[in-house]
Amino acid sequence: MTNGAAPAASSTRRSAIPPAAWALIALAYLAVSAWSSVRLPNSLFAFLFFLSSLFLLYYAPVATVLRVVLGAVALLLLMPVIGASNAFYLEVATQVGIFVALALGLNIVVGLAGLLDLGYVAFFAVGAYLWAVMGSAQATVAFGIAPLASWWFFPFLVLSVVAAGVAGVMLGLPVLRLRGDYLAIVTLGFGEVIRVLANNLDKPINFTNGPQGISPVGRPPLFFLDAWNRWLAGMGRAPWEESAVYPFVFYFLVIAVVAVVILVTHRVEDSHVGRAWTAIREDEAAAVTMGIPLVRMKLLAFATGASFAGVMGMLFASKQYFINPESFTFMESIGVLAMVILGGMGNIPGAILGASLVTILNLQVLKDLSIWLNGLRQAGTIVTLPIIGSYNLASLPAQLEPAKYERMVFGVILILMMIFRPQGILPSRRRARELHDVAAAGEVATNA
Amino acid sequence: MTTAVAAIDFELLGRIFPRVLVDGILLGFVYSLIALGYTMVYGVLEFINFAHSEIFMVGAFIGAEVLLILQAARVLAASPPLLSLLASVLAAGVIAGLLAVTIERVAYRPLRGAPRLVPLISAIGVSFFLQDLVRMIWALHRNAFYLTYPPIEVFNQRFPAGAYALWGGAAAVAIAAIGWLMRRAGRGVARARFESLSMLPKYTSIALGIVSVGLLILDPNRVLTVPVKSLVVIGASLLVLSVLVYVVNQTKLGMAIRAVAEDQATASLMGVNVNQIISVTFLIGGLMGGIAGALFGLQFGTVNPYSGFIPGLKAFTAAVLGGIGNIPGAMLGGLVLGVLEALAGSYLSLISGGAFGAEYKDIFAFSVLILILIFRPRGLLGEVVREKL
Amino acid sequence: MLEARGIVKRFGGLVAVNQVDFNVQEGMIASIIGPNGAGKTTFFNVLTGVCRPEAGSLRFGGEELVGRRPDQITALGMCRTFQNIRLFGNMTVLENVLVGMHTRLDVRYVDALLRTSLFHDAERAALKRGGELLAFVGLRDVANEVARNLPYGAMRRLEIARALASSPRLLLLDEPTAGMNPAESQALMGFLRRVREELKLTVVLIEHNMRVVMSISDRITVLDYGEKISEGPPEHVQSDPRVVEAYLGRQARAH
Amino acid sequence: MMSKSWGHVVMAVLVALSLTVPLGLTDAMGAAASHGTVKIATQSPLSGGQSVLGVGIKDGATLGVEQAQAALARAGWRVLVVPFDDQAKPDVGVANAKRIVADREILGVVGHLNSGVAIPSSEVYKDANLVMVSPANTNPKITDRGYKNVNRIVGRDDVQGPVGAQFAKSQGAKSVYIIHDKTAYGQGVAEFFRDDARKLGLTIAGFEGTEEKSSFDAIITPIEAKNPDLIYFGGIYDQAAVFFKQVRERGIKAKFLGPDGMDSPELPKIAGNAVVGMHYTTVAGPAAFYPEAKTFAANFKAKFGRDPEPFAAQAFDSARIIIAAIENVSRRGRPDRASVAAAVRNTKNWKGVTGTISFDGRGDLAKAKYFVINIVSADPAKWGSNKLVRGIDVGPGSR
Repeated sequence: MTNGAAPAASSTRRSAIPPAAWALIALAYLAVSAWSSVRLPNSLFAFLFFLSSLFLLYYAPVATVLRVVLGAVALLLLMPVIGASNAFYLEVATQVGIFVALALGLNIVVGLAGLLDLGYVAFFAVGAYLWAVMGSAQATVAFGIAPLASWWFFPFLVLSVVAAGVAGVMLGLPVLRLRGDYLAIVTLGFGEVIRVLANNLDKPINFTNGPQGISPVGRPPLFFLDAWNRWLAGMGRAPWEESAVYPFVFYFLVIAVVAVVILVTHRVEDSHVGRAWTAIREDEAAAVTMGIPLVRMKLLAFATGASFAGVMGMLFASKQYFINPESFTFMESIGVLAMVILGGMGNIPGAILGASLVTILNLQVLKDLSIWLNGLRQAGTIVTLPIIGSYNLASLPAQLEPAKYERMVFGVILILMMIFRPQGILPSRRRARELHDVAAAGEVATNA
Repeated sequence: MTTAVAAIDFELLGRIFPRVLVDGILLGFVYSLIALGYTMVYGVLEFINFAHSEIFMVGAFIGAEVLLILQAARVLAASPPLLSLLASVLAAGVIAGLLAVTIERVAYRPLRGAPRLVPLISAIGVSFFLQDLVRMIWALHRNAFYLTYPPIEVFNQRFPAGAYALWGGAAAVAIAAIGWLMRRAGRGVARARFESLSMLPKYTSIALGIVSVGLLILDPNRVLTVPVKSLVVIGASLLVLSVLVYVVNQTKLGMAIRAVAEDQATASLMGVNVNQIISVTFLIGGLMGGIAGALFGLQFGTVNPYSGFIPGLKAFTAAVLGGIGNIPGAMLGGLVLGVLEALAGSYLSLISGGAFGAEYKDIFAFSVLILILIFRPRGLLGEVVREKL
Repeated sequence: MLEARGIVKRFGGLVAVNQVDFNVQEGMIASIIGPNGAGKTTFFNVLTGVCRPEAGSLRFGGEELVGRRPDQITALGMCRTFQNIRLFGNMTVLENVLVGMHTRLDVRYVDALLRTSLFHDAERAALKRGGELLAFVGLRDVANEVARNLPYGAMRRLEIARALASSPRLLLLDEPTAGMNPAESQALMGFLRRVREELKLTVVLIEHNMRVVMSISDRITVLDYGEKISEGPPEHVQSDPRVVEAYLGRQARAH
Repeated sequence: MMSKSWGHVVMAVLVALSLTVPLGLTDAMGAAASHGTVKIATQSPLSGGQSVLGVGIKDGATLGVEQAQAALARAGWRVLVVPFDDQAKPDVGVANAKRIVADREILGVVGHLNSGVAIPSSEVYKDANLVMVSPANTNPKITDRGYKNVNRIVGRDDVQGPVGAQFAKSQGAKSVYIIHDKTAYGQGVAEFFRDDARKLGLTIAGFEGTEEKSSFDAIITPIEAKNPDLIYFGGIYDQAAVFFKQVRERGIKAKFLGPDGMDSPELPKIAGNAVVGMHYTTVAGPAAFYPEAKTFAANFKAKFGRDPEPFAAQAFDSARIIIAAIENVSRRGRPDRASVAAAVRNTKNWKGVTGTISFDGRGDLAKAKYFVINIVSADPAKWGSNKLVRGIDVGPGSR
C-alpha cells in the first residue's frame, strides 16, 4: 500500500507521541501478541489480539517501510508459527484470506462501479469447478482424459482467472442495460443458474458429478518436500508429512493471491479505470456524457471482480479436497456482500476488515461464545443476577442450546452495525493529491 | 448413464397441457400475492425489503397457530370453514403487518439517507434474526420445527372446473356486466371512485373469462379439477389486488402514499407525515405478506422457519418481472413466473427424454426473466422512467 | 462545424423536436432560447447522443452523429454540461476533471495494471492539465475537496471544467446561469468569453437569462413547441414578433 | 477528519484488548478444562433449513453420552458433549474440524449430516487420528477412502437402494417413478434404486430430481400421465410428506416407497392419510420389535419433548460406540485418539438401538439388517406401532 492509502506517516498528524515511540509500541504489540498466541494456543483473546495487531500496524503513524516489513513478518513468519501451535488458527487465517479476496472482487463491482451483484459466488464456483474437474479423476469421467498432473495447478491459477473473467463478461453482456435492482435480480438468477447447473450436470454427460461432488481434488505439487525430508533424515529427524505441510502451503498461496489481488485492486482503482468506475457509480448519465464507454467499463468491472473469485475458487477447491454445489449457494453471495458493505464500500481496507470480521465472527467468536455457554450449562453453573435471583443454567430447556442460535446473533450484529455505522466501519475516502508544476494560469474571478 | 432416447410422445404432451397450464396459474397466484408486498414497499421506498420472506413466513406460522388453537379448542370442525380461514388469515395479516412496522421502525428508519445498499444488509440481519427467533419460539411453545396446518376437509376437495367451464364463462360475463354498471353508476366527482371500485369485477371477470375459455378449448372432455383451496387463494389474490389498487389510487391515504413515493421532501412540505406514511406502507405490505403466508400454508400444508426464503425469492423475481413498484405488474409477473415454472417442470423431462428434468425449472424461469428484461428493461408493466438531464 | 438537418424527436405522441435545422460555425457562441418545454434540452440530448432522433441528420466536423453513443460523440470533440448540475458528488474536484479526460488518455487497462511508463506519463500529464483547468476556472485551491461540498457557483464552474477536460471543440452548456444572481451571471459571461478567446472553442448555450443571451451570443435560435420559430443575431430575434408572441402571449394567457 | 479519529479509537480498543491477555484471560475451552475430562464433539447443521435433522443428531448424541457416561464416570472420567454448527457448509465444517482437532480433550466426533461437509472434514480428523462415527452419511466415498478413523453406522446408498428395489419388485410393481431431492443422500439412494430396479426388470417410468419444497404440481402432472405402479422418493420426510400428500390429492393410486429419510412421525403428521400404507427401508429397528429402540424413543421424548428425527437413533448409537471404545482404552490409562479410533474400528457385535453393530475394515457396517416398514396410521402418536414387513441381512456394498 503506497501513499495516501493510510493517514499515517504524514507530517500533518499532530500526535503527542513521536513516530519513533509509535514504532516501538507497534513492535512491542506485535511481539507480545504473537508470543501470547503461541503460549496460549487455545486462547481466543490472544489470537484476536494478534490479528488486531495487523490493524494497529496499519493505523500506527510509523514509516511505510517499517509498516510493510512488520506486516510481512507478522503474516509470513509469526502467523505460520502460531498456526503450528494451533492448526485451527491457520485455517481461520486461510479462510479470512479467501474471503478477503472475494470481498475485494465484489467491492470492485458493487463498491466502485455501483453494480449490485447478488450472484457473485457463481464466479467462485467457476474457478472451483474448473480445477476440480480437470485436476481429479472426474476428468476421466467427463472427458475421457487422464487427470492433469499436479504441476498443472500453477497454469490453472492463471486459467481460472481467465475463465472467471470470461464468465463475468458473459454475464455482463446481456444485462448491461439493466439498472439497480433489475441488475440485482438478474445476477441473482445467474448465480442460481450456475449452482443448479453444477448440481445437475451429472447427466446426460457427467461433468460435475452433481450433488455427490468431486473428490479428491488435485493439490499443488510439493517440489521441495522430498529434498527437505532427505535433509531432515540426514539430520536424524522425523520427516514432514504431506498432510501436515499442505495447510501451510495453502496459507502461503492464499496470502500470495491476496497480495496480488490487493495490488491489482489498488492499481486499477488508482487509475483512469477506477475513476471511470466511480463516475459510473456516481452518475451513469453524466459519466457517459463525459466520454466514458459504459459497456466496456462495466464489463471490465465484472471481469476484474469475477477473476478474483475465480482464482480463489480454485484454491478453495484444492484446499477443501472436495467440492459440491453446497458451497455455492445464494447465501454465500449474500455473505460476501455483507462483508463489503459492513467494512465500508469502495475501499480496500474496508473490504479487508469486513471480510476478516465476518469470517472470524462466524468461525470463531460466535462458536466460542456458544461453546462457553454450553460449557457453563453442562457444568450446571448457577448464575446470580440482582433482583431476578439465581438460576441454574443446567435447567435451561434443551431448545435454548446456544450453538443453535449463532446465526441469530450474527443477524443482530449486522443490524446493530448498520444502525450505528451506516457508512461501514471504514468508509471510503477520496485520495488527496498534490498538484505540482501547474503553469500559472490567470485566475478567474472567484466571487461566486 | 444410459438414457434411452425415446421419441417424444406428442399426444401425451398435448394431453397434459391444460393441467400444466392450470397448475402454473394456481402457483402464479401464490407468487403474486407475496409479490404485492415487495412491490408495495419498493414502490414507496425503492428498497428491496429482504425480510419480506420472513414476514411472510411469520404470517404462515400465525395462520397455522390460530387453526391449531381452534382445533385444540374443538371448534375447528364445528365452525364454518370459511370463518376459521378468515380468522386465521386475518390474524396472520395483522400480526405480520405489525411486525413489518416494527422492523421498519427499528432496522430501516435509522438508515434512511444512508447509501442504498445499507438497509439491504440490515434487512438480511433481520431475516437471520427472525428465522431463528421463530424457530426458538415454536421450539419452546410446541417443540416443533414444522407447523402443519390442520386439514379443513372442504378445502382439500377438488372442484370439477372443467365441468363448470361454461358456467364460469357465464359468470365472467355477468361479473363484467356488474363492473360495467359500476363504472357507469358514478357521476361527477364520484366517477373515478366507482371506476376504481370496479377493479374487482374487472380483474375477476378477465381472469374467470380467460380460464373458462381456456378450459372450454383445452379440456374438451371436461375432466379437469382444481382444489378448492386454490380457488380460495385466487379469490383472495384478486380481492387483495383490487383493494390495493383502490386504496392507492382513490383514497386520501393512497394519495399520500403516492406523494411520498414520488418525492419525500416535497410530500413533507405539503403536510404529509412521511414517517407515518412509510409506516402505513409497511403495515400494508406486511399485512399482505401475512395473508399470503397463511394462504400459502393452507395451500401446501406445512411451514418451517426457513420456508419463506424460496417463495420470497420467487415472488421478488415476479415483482421485478412485472415491473417492480407496479401493483398489477406484480400480479402479472407472478402468473408468468408460475406458468413458466409449471411448463418447465412438467415438460423438460418429457421432451428431453430424461436428460434434463424438473430440476432445471428455475434455470428456465430465470433465463426467460433475463430475456424479458433485456427486451423490456423495466419489466412487463413497468413504466420507462426517462431520466431528466 | 455542427450541422443539424430536419431533426425530429418524439416521445410517444408528443413531438418534442420537430424538423429543426441548426448550424454552428467555428468560433461562434450560439444560443438556443425558448419558453419552458420548448424542447431545448431534448435538442441537446439529441446532439449529444443521449436520445436518438426519429428523423434528420447530424454532422459534426464531417462525421455523422446519429447512431453514435454519447461517449463516442464526446470523443469526437463535443461535450456538454447539465441543466441541473450532475457532478460526481463523492469524487474530489480534481477527480471530476480527470474523469472528463478519459477519452483523451491514451492508456489501457494493462498499462494501469503494470504501471508502465506510458501510464505514469499519461497520469502526470493528466494531473498537470487538470491543475491547469482548475486554475482556469479558479478551483485549484479546492482541488482535493469532495465535489458535493462545493458552493453552487463553484459547482457550475467545475462542471464546465470537467467538460473542458475532454478537450472539446464544441462546448454545449445547458442553462449555465440557472440559479445565479446577476453578479454571478455577469462573472460567468466574462468566463465564457475567455473560454472562446483563450481556448478557441465554439459554444452552444441554452439560456433563460435574456441579458446573458443578448450580450454574449453571435446568433440566437428560438424554439417553441419543438419548432424553430426564429433565428438570427440578437437584435433580429429581439424584434421578431413571433418570439414576442411565444414568450408574452403564453405568459398573458397563463395569468 | 473522521478516519483519523476512528483510527485512534481502533488503537485505543486494541491497546485495551492487549491488557486483557497478560491477565491470563483464556478462552472458553481453556476455562472449561479440568482434570479427567473427555469430550465428544458433534458436527451437524444447527441452523438453517436442515437444522431439524442436525439438531436431531446433536440431541441423539447428547442422550447417548448421558446414558453411557456412568461407566466412564466410575473410572473417573467426566464426559462432555461439544456441539458444533457446521451450517451444512463445507468451509465451516472444515474450520470446526480444525478447532475440534486442536482441543486435545475431544476424543471422538459424531457427525455429519451432509456428505459434502463430512468428506472434507474427515480429511482433517484423519490427520489427527480422531475417530468419526457418522450417523447419516450414506455416500460410498466416505468409507471408500479407507481411513482408519472414519466409520458409519448407516447403510450405504448402494445397499439401501437395492433393498428398496427388491421390495418394490416383490410387491408386484411393474413400473416405478423415482423422485429425489437433489442432495447427495437422496439422489444417491434414488440412483441405486433405479439401477437395481432396472436390473430386476422394472420399468423406470421417470427419474426426476427437484429442490422444490412446497408446490409439486408440475412434477406430479407427468406422473399422473405415466400412471406408475409405485413412486419412490429418495429424500427426507419433510419434502416427501408434502409431495405424497399432493400426489394423493391428485387421485393417483400408486404405492409409495422411500429410504430411511422417511423415518419420522412428522411424516404422517404432515401428509395425513396420504402415507398410510406406504413403506420405507431403514436400519433402525422398529420399536415394536426392538425394546431398546422403544426405550430410546421414550427417553428421547422425555428429555427433548419431541419424537426423535431420522438419524437421531444412529447418532445415539454413534456416541455410545465412541464412549464404549474410550472406556475400553481407558482401562489401560489415559485414552489417546489413535487407540480410541482403533477400538472403535474393532467394535464387534455391539448391541445398539439400530441393530447389532460390527465394523468391517473400511468402517462400514460388516453386516446390516435392513427392515422394510409399513406405515399403519395417520396418527403420529402411533408411529411406534408401524408394521415390520421384512428384515433383510446385507453385507456392505461393493463399489
